[in-house]
Amino acid sequence: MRGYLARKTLVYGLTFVVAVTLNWLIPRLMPGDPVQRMVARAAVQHPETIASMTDYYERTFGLDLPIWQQYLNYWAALFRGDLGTSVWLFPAPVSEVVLDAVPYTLGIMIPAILLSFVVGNTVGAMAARSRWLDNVALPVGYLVTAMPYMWLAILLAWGFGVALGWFPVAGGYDFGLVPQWSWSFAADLLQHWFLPFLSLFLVSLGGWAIGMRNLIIYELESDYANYLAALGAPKRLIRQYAFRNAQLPQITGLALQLGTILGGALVTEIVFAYPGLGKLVLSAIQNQDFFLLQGTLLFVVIGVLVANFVIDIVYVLVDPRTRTGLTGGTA
Amino acid sequence: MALAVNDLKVWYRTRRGDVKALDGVTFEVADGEIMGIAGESGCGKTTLGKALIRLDTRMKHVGGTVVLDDDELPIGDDNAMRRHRYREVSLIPQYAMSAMNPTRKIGRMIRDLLGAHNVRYNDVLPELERRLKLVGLEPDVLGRYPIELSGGMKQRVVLVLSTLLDPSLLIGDEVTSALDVSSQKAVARALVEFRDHGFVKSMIVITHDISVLFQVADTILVMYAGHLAEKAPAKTIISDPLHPYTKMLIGALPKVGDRYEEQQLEGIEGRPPSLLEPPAGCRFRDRCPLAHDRCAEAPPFREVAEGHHVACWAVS
Amino acid sequence: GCSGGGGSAPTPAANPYASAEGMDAATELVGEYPREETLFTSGTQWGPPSSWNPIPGAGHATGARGLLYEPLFQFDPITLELTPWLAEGGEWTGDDTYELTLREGLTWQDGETLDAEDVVFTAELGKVDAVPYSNIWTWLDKVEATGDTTVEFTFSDPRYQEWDNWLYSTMVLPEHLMSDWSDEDLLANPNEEPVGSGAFKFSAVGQDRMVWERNDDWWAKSELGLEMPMKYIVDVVNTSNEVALGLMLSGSLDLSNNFLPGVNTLVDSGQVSTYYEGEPYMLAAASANLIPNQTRAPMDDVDFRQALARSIDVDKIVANAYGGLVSKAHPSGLVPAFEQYYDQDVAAEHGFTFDADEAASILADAGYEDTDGDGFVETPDGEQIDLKLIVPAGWTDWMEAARVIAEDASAAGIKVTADFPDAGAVDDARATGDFDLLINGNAGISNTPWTYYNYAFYQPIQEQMLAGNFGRYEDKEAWELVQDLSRTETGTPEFDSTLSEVQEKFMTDLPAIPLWYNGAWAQYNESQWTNWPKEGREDAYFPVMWNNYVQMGGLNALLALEPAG
Amino acid sequence: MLTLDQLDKVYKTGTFGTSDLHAVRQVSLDVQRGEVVSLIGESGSGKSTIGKLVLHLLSSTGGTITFDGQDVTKLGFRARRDYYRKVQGVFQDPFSSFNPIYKVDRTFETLRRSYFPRVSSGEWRERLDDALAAVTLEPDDILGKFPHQLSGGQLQRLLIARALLLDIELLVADEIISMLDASTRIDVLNLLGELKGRGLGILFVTHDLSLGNYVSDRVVILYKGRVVERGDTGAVFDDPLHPYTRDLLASVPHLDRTWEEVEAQEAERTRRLAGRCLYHEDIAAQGRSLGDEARSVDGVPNGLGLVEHAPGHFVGCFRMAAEDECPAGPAVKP
Amino acid sequence: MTATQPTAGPGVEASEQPGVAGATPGGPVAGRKPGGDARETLYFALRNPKVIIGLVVVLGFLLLGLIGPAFLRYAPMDYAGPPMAPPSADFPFGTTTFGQDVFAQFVAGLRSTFLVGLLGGGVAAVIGMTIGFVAGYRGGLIDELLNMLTNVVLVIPGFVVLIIINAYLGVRSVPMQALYIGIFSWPWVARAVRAQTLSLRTRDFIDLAKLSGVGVGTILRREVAPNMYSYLFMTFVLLFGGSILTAASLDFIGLGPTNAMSLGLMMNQAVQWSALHLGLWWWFVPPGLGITLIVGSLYIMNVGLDEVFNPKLREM
Ligand SMILES: Nc1ncnc2c1ncn2[C@@H]1O[C@H](COP(=O)(O)OP(=O)(O)OP(=O)(O)O)[C@@H](O)[C@H]1O
Ligand SMILES: Nc1ncnc2c1ncn2[C@@H]1O[C@H](COP(=O)(O)OP(=O)(O)OP(=O)(O)O)[C@@H](O)[C@H]1O
Ligand SMILES: [Mg+2]
Ligand SMILES: [Mg+2]
Repeated sequence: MRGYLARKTLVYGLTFVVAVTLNWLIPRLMPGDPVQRMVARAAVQHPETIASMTDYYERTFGLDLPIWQQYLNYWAALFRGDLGTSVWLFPAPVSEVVLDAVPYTLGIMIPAILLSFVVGNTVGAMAARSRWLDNVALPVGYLVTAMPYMWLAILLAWGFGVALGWFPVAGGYDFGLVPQWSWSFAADLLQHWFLPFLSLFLVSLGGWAIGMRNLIIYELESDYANYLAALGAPKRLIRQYAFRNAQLPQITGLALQLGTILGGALVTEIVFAYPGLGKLVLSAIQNQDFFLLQGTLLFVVIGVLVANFVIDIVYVLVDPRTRTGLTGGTA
Repeated sequence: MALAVNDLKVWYRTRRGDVKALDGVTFEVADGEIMGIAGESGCGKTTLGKALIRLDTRMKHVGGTVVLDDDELPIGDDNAMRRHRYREVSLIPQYAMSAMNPTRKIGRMIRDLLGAHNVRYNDVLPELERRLKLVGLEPDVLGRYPIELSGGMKQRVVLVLSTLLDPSLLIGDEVTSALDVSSQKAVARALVEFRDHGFVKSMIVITHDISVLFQVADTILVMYAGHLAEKAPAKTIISDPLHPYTKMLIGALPKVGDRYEEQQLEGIEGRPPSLLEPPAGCRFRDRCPLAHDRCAEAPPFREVAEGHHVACWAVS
Repeated sequence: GCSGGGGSAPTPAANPYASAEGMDAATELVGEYPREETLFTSGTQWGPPSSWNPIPGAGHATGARGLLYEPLFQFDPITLELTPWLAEGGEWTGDDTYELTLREGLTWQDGETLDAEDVVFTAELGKVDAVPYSNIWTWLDKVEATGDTTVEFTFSDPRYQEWDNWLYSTMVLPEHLMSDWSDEDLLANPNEEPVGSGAFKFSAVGQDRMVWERNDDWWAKSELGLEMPMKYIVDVVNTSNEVALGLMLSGSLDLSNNFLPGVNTLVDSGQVSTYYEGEPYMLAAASANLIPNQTRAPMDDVDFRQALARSIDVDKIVANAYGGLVSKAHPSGLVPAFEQYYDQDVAAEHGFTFDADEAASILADAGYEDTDGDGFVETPDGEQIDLKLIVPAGWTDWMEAARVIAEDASAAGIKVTADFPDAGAVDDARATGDFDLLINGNAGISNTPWTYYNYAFYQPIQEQMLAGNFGRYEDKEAWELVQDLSRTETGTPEFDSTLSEVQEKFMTDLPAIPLWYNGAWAQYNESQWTNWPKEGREDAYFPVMWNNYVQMGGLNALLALEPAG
Repeated sequence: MLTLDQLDKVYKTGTFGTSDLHAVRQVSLDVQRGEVVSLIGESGSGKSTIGKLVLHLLSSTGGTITFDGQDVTKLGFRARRDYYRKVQGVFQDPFSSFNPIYKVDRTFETLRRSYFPRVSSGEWRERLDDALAAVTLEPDDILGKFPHQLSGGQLQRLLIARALLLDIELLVADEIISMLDASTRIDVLNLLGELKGRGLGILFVTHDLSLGNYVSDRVVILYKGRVVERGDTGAVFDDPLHPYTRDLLASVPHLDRTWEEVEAQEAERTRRLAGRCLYHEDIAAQGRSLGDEARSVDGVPNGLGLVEHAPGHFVGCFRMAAEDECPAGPAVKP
Repeated sequence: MTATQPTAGPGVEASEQPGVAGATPGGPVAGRKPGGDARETLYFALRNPKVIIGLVVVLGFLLLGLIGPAFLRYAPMDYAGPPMAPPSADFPFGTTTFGQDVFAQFVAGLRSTFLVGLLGGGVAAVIGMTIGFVAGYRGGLIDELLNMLTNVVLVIPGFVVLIIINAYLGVRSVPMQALYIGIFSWPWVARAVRAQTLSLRTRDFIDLAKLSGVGVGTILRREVAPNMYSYLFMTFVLLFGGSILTAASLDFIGLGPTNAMSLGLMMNQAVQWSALHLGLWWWFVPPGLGITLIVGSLYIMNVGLDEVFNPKLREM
């Protein structure tokens, strides 16, 4: 287990470094110059004014130092939790902007991932035992999985929001409300949350169901299942075992999927104008706010890394095979 | 009489037709008897073992009966069979290495399995531990995962687990094949011991290694291409086989003293017939040096001496 | 939830940004903005508000200029009148002195008096380079408070047009709060506890909204008898057209100040209303110009520019891309508010209109011919012409328009393709001159036509062009004319004649090709608030709350609203 | 002809090869022309690893392999091809030795393309027929078929025929009969015997002692990657010296004696030896002390060699000192 | 990159589980019936309704995209008819706010969609397979490094990176987009291929090929890869669908090709021009439905293929 975790940690550490470095490179590689943006925004024309403003913003964004120092400073600032200053939302600190958006994204992602995982796996397991259900669930599952995230979101917004008017189609909570601890506010929050959540939930659902169905079929064919059956174990017990074992690859799959789901969440947020990271990323790009983009991406990467790490720990807990030190030799 | 199999036919469904893997076999296994089954690969040994406990989805029961302790086993009916499994017929599978759920502790799995048979784990725990000791395992294996055990250990755990409810009949399929000689010996001996202790009444041991059978079995049944060829006490099969196939099979086995330079053994020419459309009559006909016209008709499996059955026209 | 909640004014927490999002600070606030006392508006704010510092020209919460801080004068783009606001009045007491009188009883929201010192402080801030209006000090000599309410400005080079502009576009700042700001603060201090003098105070802020609360101690209540009808303004951050439209249709939004595609059909069906009942529905806010980069061939050739201008069927853009929501631009480039300044004779003689045949003949006369038979003309030197028209990705109406322009130009034999880089890339290209053609609408409505021509002819050509003349048109004479215009007082005959000369220069040289007018996008949902500005109404003000437009009618439009029912 | 000297193989396992698995330790042996040498040991004792080292499918971590005086551990791609003209291998699983998606002929085609690009089709066919005849296969029964259409015995013989096409001098046969049926096994064994008669040297890897005994001239007993005993087949089988060898022999299921009978005989031998360690005794008799040689790696002494207890009959030991307990265990468990 | 992984069969995920590498249950290699059964495969493929349905739908759309433009009166961008017209005989899918023919756009969009699928899937397949082959076959340090690379790319949220690359390079053409997508969707392929290669590498026929003096490249090409064709094909099908979905997402958020029509772009424009609120459902329903049907059919076809290649599933 130690070896397993050590290896994972190494991968995560490496990914982190790569991600941070890539991140740091973004504003330096992207076309357009943040300083220029700030100056241009002021729409001044005076040469001296331009020069002094340019100077000022260069200092503010730390772009006046030698490149290696910028890189080191970046790391140092990172550990202080300082992600720089937003260009678009100047002078708001990026970390604050990002932190404000994070709860919304997590708020739709975590329930959607967990619920779709649980429900999907359950449906898949059921499909694996019933031919009827299989014939229905499988094609439906595939079609749902094949839907572009935003299209499902658009349809939901159109159907439940525009046509039926049951749910609002924009914002995190009603514009007439002030955030507070109250039932009416919570209900409103929930109402705004529901459609983005639902679209993400639905799209992820099919994949899990199908994966589970296939895995269970494999598991039911496995030796231990046959042995249990030969010893007169009821189908229930065998299914229970198969389900449990089939969940392991599903959990790994979950780790693999995180990035993708996140992409979906971003797009979904955009459709529903939900004030999460997705909208932030898009705005950052549209406004060439590299520092915000940088910060958001970093946050996202760290989020995915942490989630992956958690999944790996969970994995160690549920799969004894990881604990025996049988980390794969190459043979 | 513990087990009586009468004209049992079990076939595999395939796209190209039925594979007649078990095509009318009749034999008995007495109380306390360890019967070994030997034969070339693909002759139906495993099929026979499975037929007695659980047909898989591709197998179909075409005919014949199996009577265990005066009860007919409903082998074609999976649900009805469930009642008989484990308590009456039990199995040590060919794949003992992977027979246990990799993600459950062994004790937990036994508890679940016993629970499914309405037996309280704690009631049998002392007996379980006693038997584990008997096969040289510490009771703490119950708290371990299968992957933490070596092959021989797993094989022995499966042996204990499979016989925990003292079944009348235990079927062991290639129980020792994957093991090193020393583990092989230990497991084989444990089998005999279990019979001696009365944990199981009778046993069918399937292996292609006849020398192991010679060590553990009371009687040996030789199969050929879905048919029975010969059944006799182990010593007799080794020293006085009657069926030409058995003779050639035994003759092809080098003993530890044999050397190529001194005495060249001979194999059996040819291959067994396809079981998809097996030829009528004696299935060994094509490879048999004694074959004659009569062999176009299937020879009956006759008792030619006390406890010695042979299916060959050439044997009187 | 507790509604109503009059009384205790919320004290903004140290970091208002956190306070609105963090639930704890919010307990002090009202739970819900009562619908009948709240105006919901959108289309002005494109990102989470993050600054309330009115000094930089942009980047602060919209409303910081106008609602929170106030200028000396207001300007009405419909009547073209400058009305005293914080100022009681002002006049030129000499050729180069201007005397300004403040009203009595002006107060800051924290109770301090707003007096002449604040105005002097504001003007002198311009001496700091980084302050956007620092250029006034190239022609302003000195500022002096001559009394509590009087200020005297002395000019080295009086530029009347530009001065008027300064008077209504500069916010008077509180000296007692900002005098200790460092030069850097002037640009970068988010001013999170803003204290202005205006009708509204900072109330709350969120990712997706800015909330203003009525300043019940507003000086204008007693001084001018003005009463804001709404207690709150919730300015919803604009995320996209379709979101805004959705909110608008559901009645959650009273005023939307952005382009809502297809809104013409909704006006026709009575779901929303606009300034005009029919086409063009909106007032014009600025002209959208096709900017040819005149440092590159063949855009440096005026004949080519003339031909290009004539090849574009603007009516098609107006009808199809905009659904009639805009109107075609006058060849002078001036918005219809300046209709009185249009020199129709010049326009008749030099102005261009869509005429593909004429475009072709101009091209042919100037030596542009399709020598290689690819359907597109080459330069007289035989060089291939392959121009790229850039428009920011995501600016859907302009993208569609650009496609039409490219199509039309190509049909006339000028090979143009539309390309949609990021907004930032377009900005960079524009600033550095690394483009062939682009569309720009930076010069909006103002107090004077001078603004537009200043934008079109601006000199000198610098490495980076940020305020105008993006096409880098070089002509000394033209620039002199524009400067003369600036130095001339409105209403004088010299002003009109100079303006005519400038217009002629503009139409003959075409430094920029005016195409259509970007609308002063404003659509109203009248279910909560009525008496919106409409054509023909007496008190119809320019209904736009954009940054720098509040003092150009937005505030008055608000004041005129009445609760429905 | 083939000589292994102090051969070592360490597998790197774990992330970036952080942990070692010492699979073969200090193995020395030799194979002469016309001789079958059996490598015998339990699973994991390193038999296959040695086979693969000889075939240059693995690179060794120490020691030398010489073939006719030439060190073959460091051959380049080209030199290796020449080496393979003389040395070939056949492996345990006949079914996995053929690519299941191709007809069996392809194995020969590959060989031809590599080694006999200039041989005409007709001549090739002739050679092929000869080789097949040598392994008693009918070309018509075999060629043009897929591997799953043939029996394991046929496939194994095909592989031997493939080796024969090259006119080889040494064959490494790794458990070539363990997957075969009793009835076909003996044919393959007999074939080996016949090849030996033709002057081929064979390194025969097996865990089955009765088979090892049947064809081989000399045997090498491996335990945990080390040679514990080595000598003429007869000598080793009749008079096993090392406790591990004796344990192995006692565990073999015989066809003519029961385990009880074998054990009785073994117990007799144990009594006779009375816990003596021949290796240490011999070392002491030579007047040597183990000293530095007894350095241990993973609890297994590495430097310990073998002593020649009887002419041509070598024995090794796992104990550093005669009093230690033998890691291979007592010959027969009490 | 979207939603493909969970359907990639258990072989994929299981491969990273320590201790079970190579022992994946019924992975394509293990589950595949050995031996030149191309005909049998075809037999099952042509009788598998899932394969047939999937293939028919995909090919139907492909055909429409290929030959459709020839029969259209309007180019996708032409202001062809009255604005906002609902579906009619003239305009089967209605018109946009500008009066463009939605059907013409749809047909043009299909082309980009297939191009993106083909190119993006192709690039990802090539990279993934190359890395998987090399890592699996070479082993050792190279494997560790490539594995590390794979894991790093896997963990980095590809979509976000894609957004950035797209914004950064600003080259907005369909092939470029496909290229970027391909560059970020290979890791799971590499993993899966590596696992398969690992298990194939230990097969004796690889050693035998080496003994025949065959070089590494040839072995990979002629011995390893052909054994995985079925698997590689299925992988490609999944990548194809995934690329289409990813491209649609990119197009939708405005990072699509600037001078071409695509289904994602249609949705983007529909939404931007308020089709939802103006009730122009015919503008945004067809492109999404088209993508869903194409990708869904690909997925269903993939299940069908899985069943064809994998007898165990066929039983279900
Ligand atoms: N699932 C199946 N479908 C079709 N035929 C099968 C199936 N399983 C086994 N058979 C065929 O049935 C026959 C008997 O197989 P069985 O497994 O009983 O042989 P066996 O004697 O146990 O062989 P081995 O010694 O190799 O285990 C063989 O010819 C085999 O090909
Ligand atoms: N490629 C490899 N990487 C790491 N360890 C290996 C590798 N191949 C073999 N080993 C290990 O080396 C040791 C010797 O293996 P080898 O295959 O030589 O044994 P063997 O005697 O042939 O066993 P068997 O009878 O099971 O074939 C074993 O512990 C095995 O696990
Ligand atoms: Mg079997
Ligand atoms: Mg081996």
